[in-house]
Amino acid sequence: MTDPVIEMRGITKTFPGVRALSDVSFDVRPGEVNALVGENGAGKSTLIKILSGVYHADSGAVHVGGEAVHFAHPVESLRAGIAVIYQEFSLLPERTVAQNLFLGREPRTRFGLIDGAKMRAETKEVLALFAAAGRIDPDRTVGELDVATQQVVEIAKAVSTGARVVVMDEPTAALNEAECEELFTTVDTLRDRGVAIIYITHRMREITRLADRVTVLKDGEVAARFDAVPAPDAIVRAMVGRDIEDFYAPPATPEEIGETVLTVRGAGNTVLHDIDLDVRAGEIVGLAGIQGAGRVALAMALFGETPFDHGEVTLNGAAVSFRNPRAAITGGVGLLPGDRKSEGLVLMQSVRDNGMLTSRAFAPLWASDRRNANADTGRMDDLLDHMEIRAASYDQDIRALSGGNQQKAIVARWLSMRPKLLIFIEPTRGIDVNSKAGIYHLMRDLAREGAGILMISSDLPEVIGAADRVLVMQEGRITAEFGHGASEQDIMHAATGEGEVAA
Amino acid sequence: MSIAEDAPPRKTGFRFERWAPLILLVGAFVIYVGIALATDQAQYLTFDNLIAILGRSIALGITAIGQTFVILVASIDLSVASLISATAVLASVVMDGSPAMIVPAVLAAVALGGVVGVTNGLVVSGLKVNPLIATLGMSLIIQGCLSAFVSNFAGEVPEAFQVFAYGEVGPFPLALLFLAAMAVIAWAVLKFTKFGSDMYAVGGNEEAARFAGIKTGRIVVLSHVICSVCAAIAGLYLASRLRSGAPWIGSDGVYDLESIAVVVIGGTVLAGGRGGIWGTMAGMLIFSLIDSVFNIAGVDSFAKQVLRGIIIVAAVAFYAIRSKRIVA
Amino acid sequence: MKHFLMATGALALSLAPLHAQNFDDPEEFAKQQEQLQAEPMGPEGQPWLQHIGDGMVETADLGIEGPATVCFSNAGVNNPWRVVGYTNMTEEVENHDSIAEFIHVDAEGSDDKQIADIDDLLAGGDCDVMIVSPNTTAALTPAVERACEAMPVIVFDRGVNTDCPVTFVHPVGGYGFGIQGAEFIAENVEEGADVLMLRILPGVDVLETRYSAGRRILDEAGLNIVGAEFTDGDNAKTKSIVEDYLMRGNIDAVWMDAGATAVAAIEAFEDSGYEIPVFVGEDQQDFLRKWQDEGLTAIAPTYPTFQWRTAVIAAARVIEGEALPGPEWVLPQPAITQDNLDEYVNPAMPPLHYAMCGCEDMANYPGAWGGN
Amino acid sequence: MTDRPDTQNAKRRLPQINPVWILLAALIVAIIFMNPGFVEPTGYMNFLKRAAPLAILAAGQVYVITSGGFDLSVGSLITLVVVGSSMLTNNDPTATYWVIPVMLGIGLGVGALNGLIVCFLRVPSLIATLGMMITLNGVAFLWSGGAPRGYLPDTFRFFGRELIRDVPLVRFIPISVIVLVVVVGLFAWLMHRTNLGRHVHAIGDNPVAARLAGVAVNRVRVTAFMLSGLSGAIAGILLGGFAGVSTDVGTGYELQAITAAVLGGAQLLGGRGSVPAAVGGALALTAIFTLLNFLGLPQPVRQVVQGLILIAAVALAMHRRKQTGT
Repeated sequence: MTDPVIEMRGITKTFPGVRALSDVSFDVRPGEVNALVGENGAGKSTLIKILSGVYHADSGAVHVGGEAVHFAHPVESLRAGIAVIYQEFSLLPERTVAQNLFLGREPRTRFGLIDGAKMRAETKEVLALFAAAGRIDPDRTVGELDVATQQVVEIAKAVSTGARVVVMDEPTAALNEAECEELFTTVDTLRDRGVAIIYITHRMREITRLADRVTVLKDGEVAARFDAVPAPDAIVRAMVGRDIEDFYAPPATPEEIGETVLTVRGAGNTVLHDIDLDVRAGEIVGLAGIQGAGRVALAMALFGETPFDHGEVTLNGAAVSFRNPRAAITGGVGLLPGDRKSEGLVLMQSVRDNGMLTSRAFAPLWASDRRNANADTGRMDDLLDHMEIRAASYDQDIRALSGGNQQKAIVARWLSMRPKLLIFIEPTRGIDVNSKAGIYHLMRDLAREGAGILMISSDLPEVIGAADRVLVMQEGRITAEFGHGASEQDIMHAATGEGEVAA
Repeated sequence: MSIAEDAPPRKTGFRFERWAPLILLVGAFVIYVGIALATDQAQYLTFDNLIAILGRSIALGITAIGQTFVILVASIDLSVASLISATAVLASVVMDGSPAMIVPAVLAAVALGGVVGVTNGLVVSGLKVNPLIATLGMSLIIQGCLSAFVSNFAGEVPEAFQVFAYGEVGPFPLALLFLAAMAVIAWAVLKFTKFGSDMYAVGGNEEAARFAGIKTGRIVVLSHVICSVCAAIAGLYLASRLRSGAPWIGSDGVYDLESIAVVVIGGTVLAGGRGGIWGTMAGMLIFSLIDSVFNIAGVDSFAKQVLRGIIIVAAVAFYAIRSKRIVA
Repeated sequence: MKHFLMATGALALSLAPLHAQNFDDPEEFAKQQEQLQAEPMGPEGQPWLQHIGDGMVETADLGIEGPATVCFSNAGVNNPWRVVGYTNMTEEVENHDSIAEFIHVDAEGSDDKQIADIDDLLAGGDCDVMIVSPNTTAALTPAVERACEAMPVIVFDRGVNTDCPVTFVHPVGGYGFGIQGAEFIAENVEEGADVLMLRILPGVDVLETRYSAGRRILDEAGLNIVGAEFTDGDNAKTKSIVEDYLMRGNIDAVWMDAGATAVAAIEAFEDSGYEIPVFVGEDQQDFLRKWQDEGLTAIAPTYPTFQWRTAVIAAARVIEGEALPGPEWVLPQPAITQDNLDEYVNPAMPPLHYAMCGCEDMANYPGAWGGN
Repeated sequence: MTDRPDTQNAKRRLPQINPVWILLAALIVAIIFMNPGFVEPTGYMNFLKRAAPLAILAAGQVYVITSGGFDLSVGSLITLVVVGSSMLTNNDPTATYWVIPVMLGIGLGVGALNGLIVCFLRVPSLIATLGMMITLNGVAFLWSGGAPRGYLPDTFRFFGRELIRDVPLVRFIPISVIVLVVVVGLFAWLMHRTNLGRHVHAIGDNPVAARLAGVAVNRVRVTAFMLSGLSGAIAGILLGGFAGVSTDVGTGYELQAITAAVLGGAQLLGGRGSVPAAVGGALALTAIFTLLNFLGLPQPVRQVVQGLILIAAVALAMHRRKQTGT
């Protein structure tokens, strides 16, 4: 057996207030795939960011090729042969495929100019490793490509650096079945060429298909290490490590489910087609699907941000057609955006101001703090207390709070509005495990009080555990529906249109 | 998952932004021809006249080429107008009528441009001062220093150097060919050099650029240097054209705001990462054509201002109205 | 090499006087002092047709036939003086049948733009005669030289460093302006009195010469100049500056190089509760009215806007082939004094109207100038 | 995992004095040192009277800056107001009573137009208000034909020129200082005590989040521009009153107003801003100019000092922000 190309020992990393990693050891050898699995917030991303030099470990050592390294900057890890493919693409949409592939290290002619011909040729060469090669013109701008193809370009970019180690962070999130298969072939090719691969996922099928070894992280610690791929159950046990029933709030009983709140019939727009949907009071409807399937588009259509251009929507018995979020909120719809930083929070404002953003938005502009119809600061403080938001003071900037507390403040925003339909997009993304349960119970409480809830999540166990009913979307259509307790396998199958997933 | 992430890929084929400067330019030209014919002044439609129009805004064109570079990296430069005055005065004082001093004067002007550019770049990328404020401050400093030393035309540009502004090669003014050459070089730099490619990366997504190992600070500084050197060249051109330099020629020409307007009308976005030189050149020609249209139509100079303000806003709206982004 | 250096040195020396900004030229000072006293030639009561000095140029050989197109490259209409002047000009054009068409291009105060404008006119304007009001002297010289090659050129207000134009129309000049105001102060205050000098901007030739002449006379009269401040032509700033000086000490007289902010300066005295001292303003109506209402001891030297009429008259004479004063057409530069103040105050005219416009007898007076 | 709860919050949240007040205090001490007469009512009341237009302008500008934009059009707006008032009053003292509301309406209208162009034509405010600046200048000239046609009657000039005499303690109070206090009080209350102010902050901080939270982003943004326009009109009325008619009254005021707001710690591109601090910035800027005047330093030096202070203020703010990790 060859020596590990990467060896991380005793890595500990603390963010103020949160211990993200404690004493984690991890290694990967040339020509193998080490699957790094764990729930959201288990510490996978932090570990990778330490490896690539984005973060610095508080203690512990990183060895590359046997030598201790201290990367101060991602560039240094790149030079050392470690290429990371992040979930958020780092591609420039205005530049061509070739320009993106060789960003920062363009081949030059002997006059020092960029060698466009060579760049194009090498791009073709690198892309040839992928089944998608035929579809990709090196001169197309990346913004014109679909998400799956962009993913291929992102991987090709890593490969083209001649990396010894490639880190893939949930690379199949946006891919359909055929594309997944292409990706697996690519991973095989890389492995055969002696590249070490760290593969982050929580899909069992990918682990079985690809992994040589499996490392399970939970709550910032290594929960299990397998030198061969074990039975999926063993991995799940190690990952979750607790009774699922406790973690998620109990599902709705039939008595708790009431009248239909939302009915959509035959609605669509440029991205969505033939949407039929019912949400009843008191139930949580999960919306699953791969990235680009149109789940967020559906949420934004219901919320009036990118409205439907045909079809019928009925809310609480009245036909509605919301042209913007304000209209939707007036009509009784609320939405928690998926990207807290860029869509949810006003970071430089106080916790209280964030919580009161919506209620103030519907109070008169000129109303003062003291005379606010439905935006009373005292009531908001009580609400924040009730939700147990941890902050030194509600006057402090919200940016200083943890993800979970930030999310609670956004939920608080909607509580005072009493929406009939509340849409959660990725409600627990980037939130530590302990806070997650809090959010699930909060959602359930809202449902019990009579709201219909639509939850969009890419975290399948979450969709299954928290929702009473799961709808699956694919290519802008709702393609399947499952009751509570559906398996990951079924949902994945429906989401990708084929294949099988173990769970 | 953000809104954008879940959106379908952009449609391929006709890309409006790419052609918008040309559409605007053609529109401006059609209006020019139309007005000339409508007012029965066909004499304005000759080759000589076309050349005169092309040559109207050479100083603005040179400055705008530089401005394109800084705007591409999502910065901006408000100090160009003062710098133009400063370099014109410097060059004309150093030359002081002596042909032997042309080379030192040009070097001095370019060096001054370089120093200002480096300072701007370092203040923007190092001290993280908003570029608008940084270069506005720099502009005040330059103008103040300059006015402290000279209050009128100072020095004298020798005949030999006036060739720059007044020389002709065949039917073309030398300065026009010079501008064309600069545009070609700028285009080549953006298209064929690593620096050019890095600039688009820094302007498009600074984070991604840094992760790709691009020294983003250095790119910002360099683009500021290019911008300031272009302004210095514009200053030299004006010194040659006016036969001397005065501390007001930059601000009188409003080269700071006009060069920004030209760049933006040329389709380079203020947020950086998108645009190019030919758009800027189209923007400059649009400005020249507007001026000429005003002249031949005999538009009252106050009405001219009103129209110019409206045209700037309308031209930018022509691109921007299609975007869904919230701007401020 | 040595030869070369000497040659360039000599060249530089020979060019230097043309361009060195000498705003304190005793010869020019004396000449203008004399011109102020001279009896102008030409019809009495029509100063725009008068001239000082007897040089004439013939224009019959220029071969222009009327009616013809006159093109005018204007530095700008960016201040009230130029607005009044330009109105004089357009009204004067109506008086001449020989001017078939009058084309006006406006450089909006930019040298670069004015050069381009002249090039445009040469390339396609079909001009027969060109009038240029240069934005600055040095910068416009090459453009005017090029225009001279194509057609007769008339320059007014500021000059150019070439004698190629048919004539250069201008009033006596900046020294004269400075002299008139400063002499008035010297006559009306005690020796050793405190004088505040208010200036618009540094570096503008006509203003610099006014200041140097004024300063020379005030110094010679033994007056105490408490300060010389730039106001940027900004009323608010002027008022603040005067208020500050009043807080610090006494002022017996105020000399100004241009009258635009005179009323603001007077108000500073009023608002601070001081007597209004001896004042030098200009011929703008607001100042003249204040003068009349408050009974000031004041004078208004002028830089007459009627020269804009003269430029058109010169162009018409060129077309008609008549002789005209040249190569310099020096116009008289009368000052408004207590004696003739009543002739010039006209409440019907706007506050920033320049009274010495010579326009009272024109067809569209006062409407075209904004009067009621 | 980039969310980092900050345990040192308590320390950082201690009441922090805005550096602009320290700067202002230091400048005033220096002025008194140079000119002891400044402690007399004539000294400081004249100072406040002079600073009033800029301070009001800064109070309006800070709305636009906090909402994420710039308003470059206020300088030309001042010119338009002064020229327009002289055209409309046309020497009739009784006209003041309707001309002033009309001018305030023009200010609000220009602001609304700026806001609508930014919101609906999606033109960045830098360009939109630059265009407006050029246009308004042209309109002012076009309206008056290049030179204003009328005097401003004393009734109009009352606000900028008159004093209330025989006031105990301070001897006299200029009307413009009263206008300053009222306007700044109103603007500060709107900014810091009402929903409008919170929303101005929110849309500057994160317009997408604000929109998804139901904030009427466009309405708030237009309102911010309208308040800036209103401040321009008020400043114009004061300036016209103080100094009478001229054609370039407003030149340069837009940059001074932005400088003042920035000195007061307003964050460019939005999210943070304080009306009192912006007014402090305006007073500090005026104090700097006054001081330089007393020192007998010419205009060029003033420019250099203004430039240096501008850069230093922002660089310092960025430095502090980096240190406190916010």
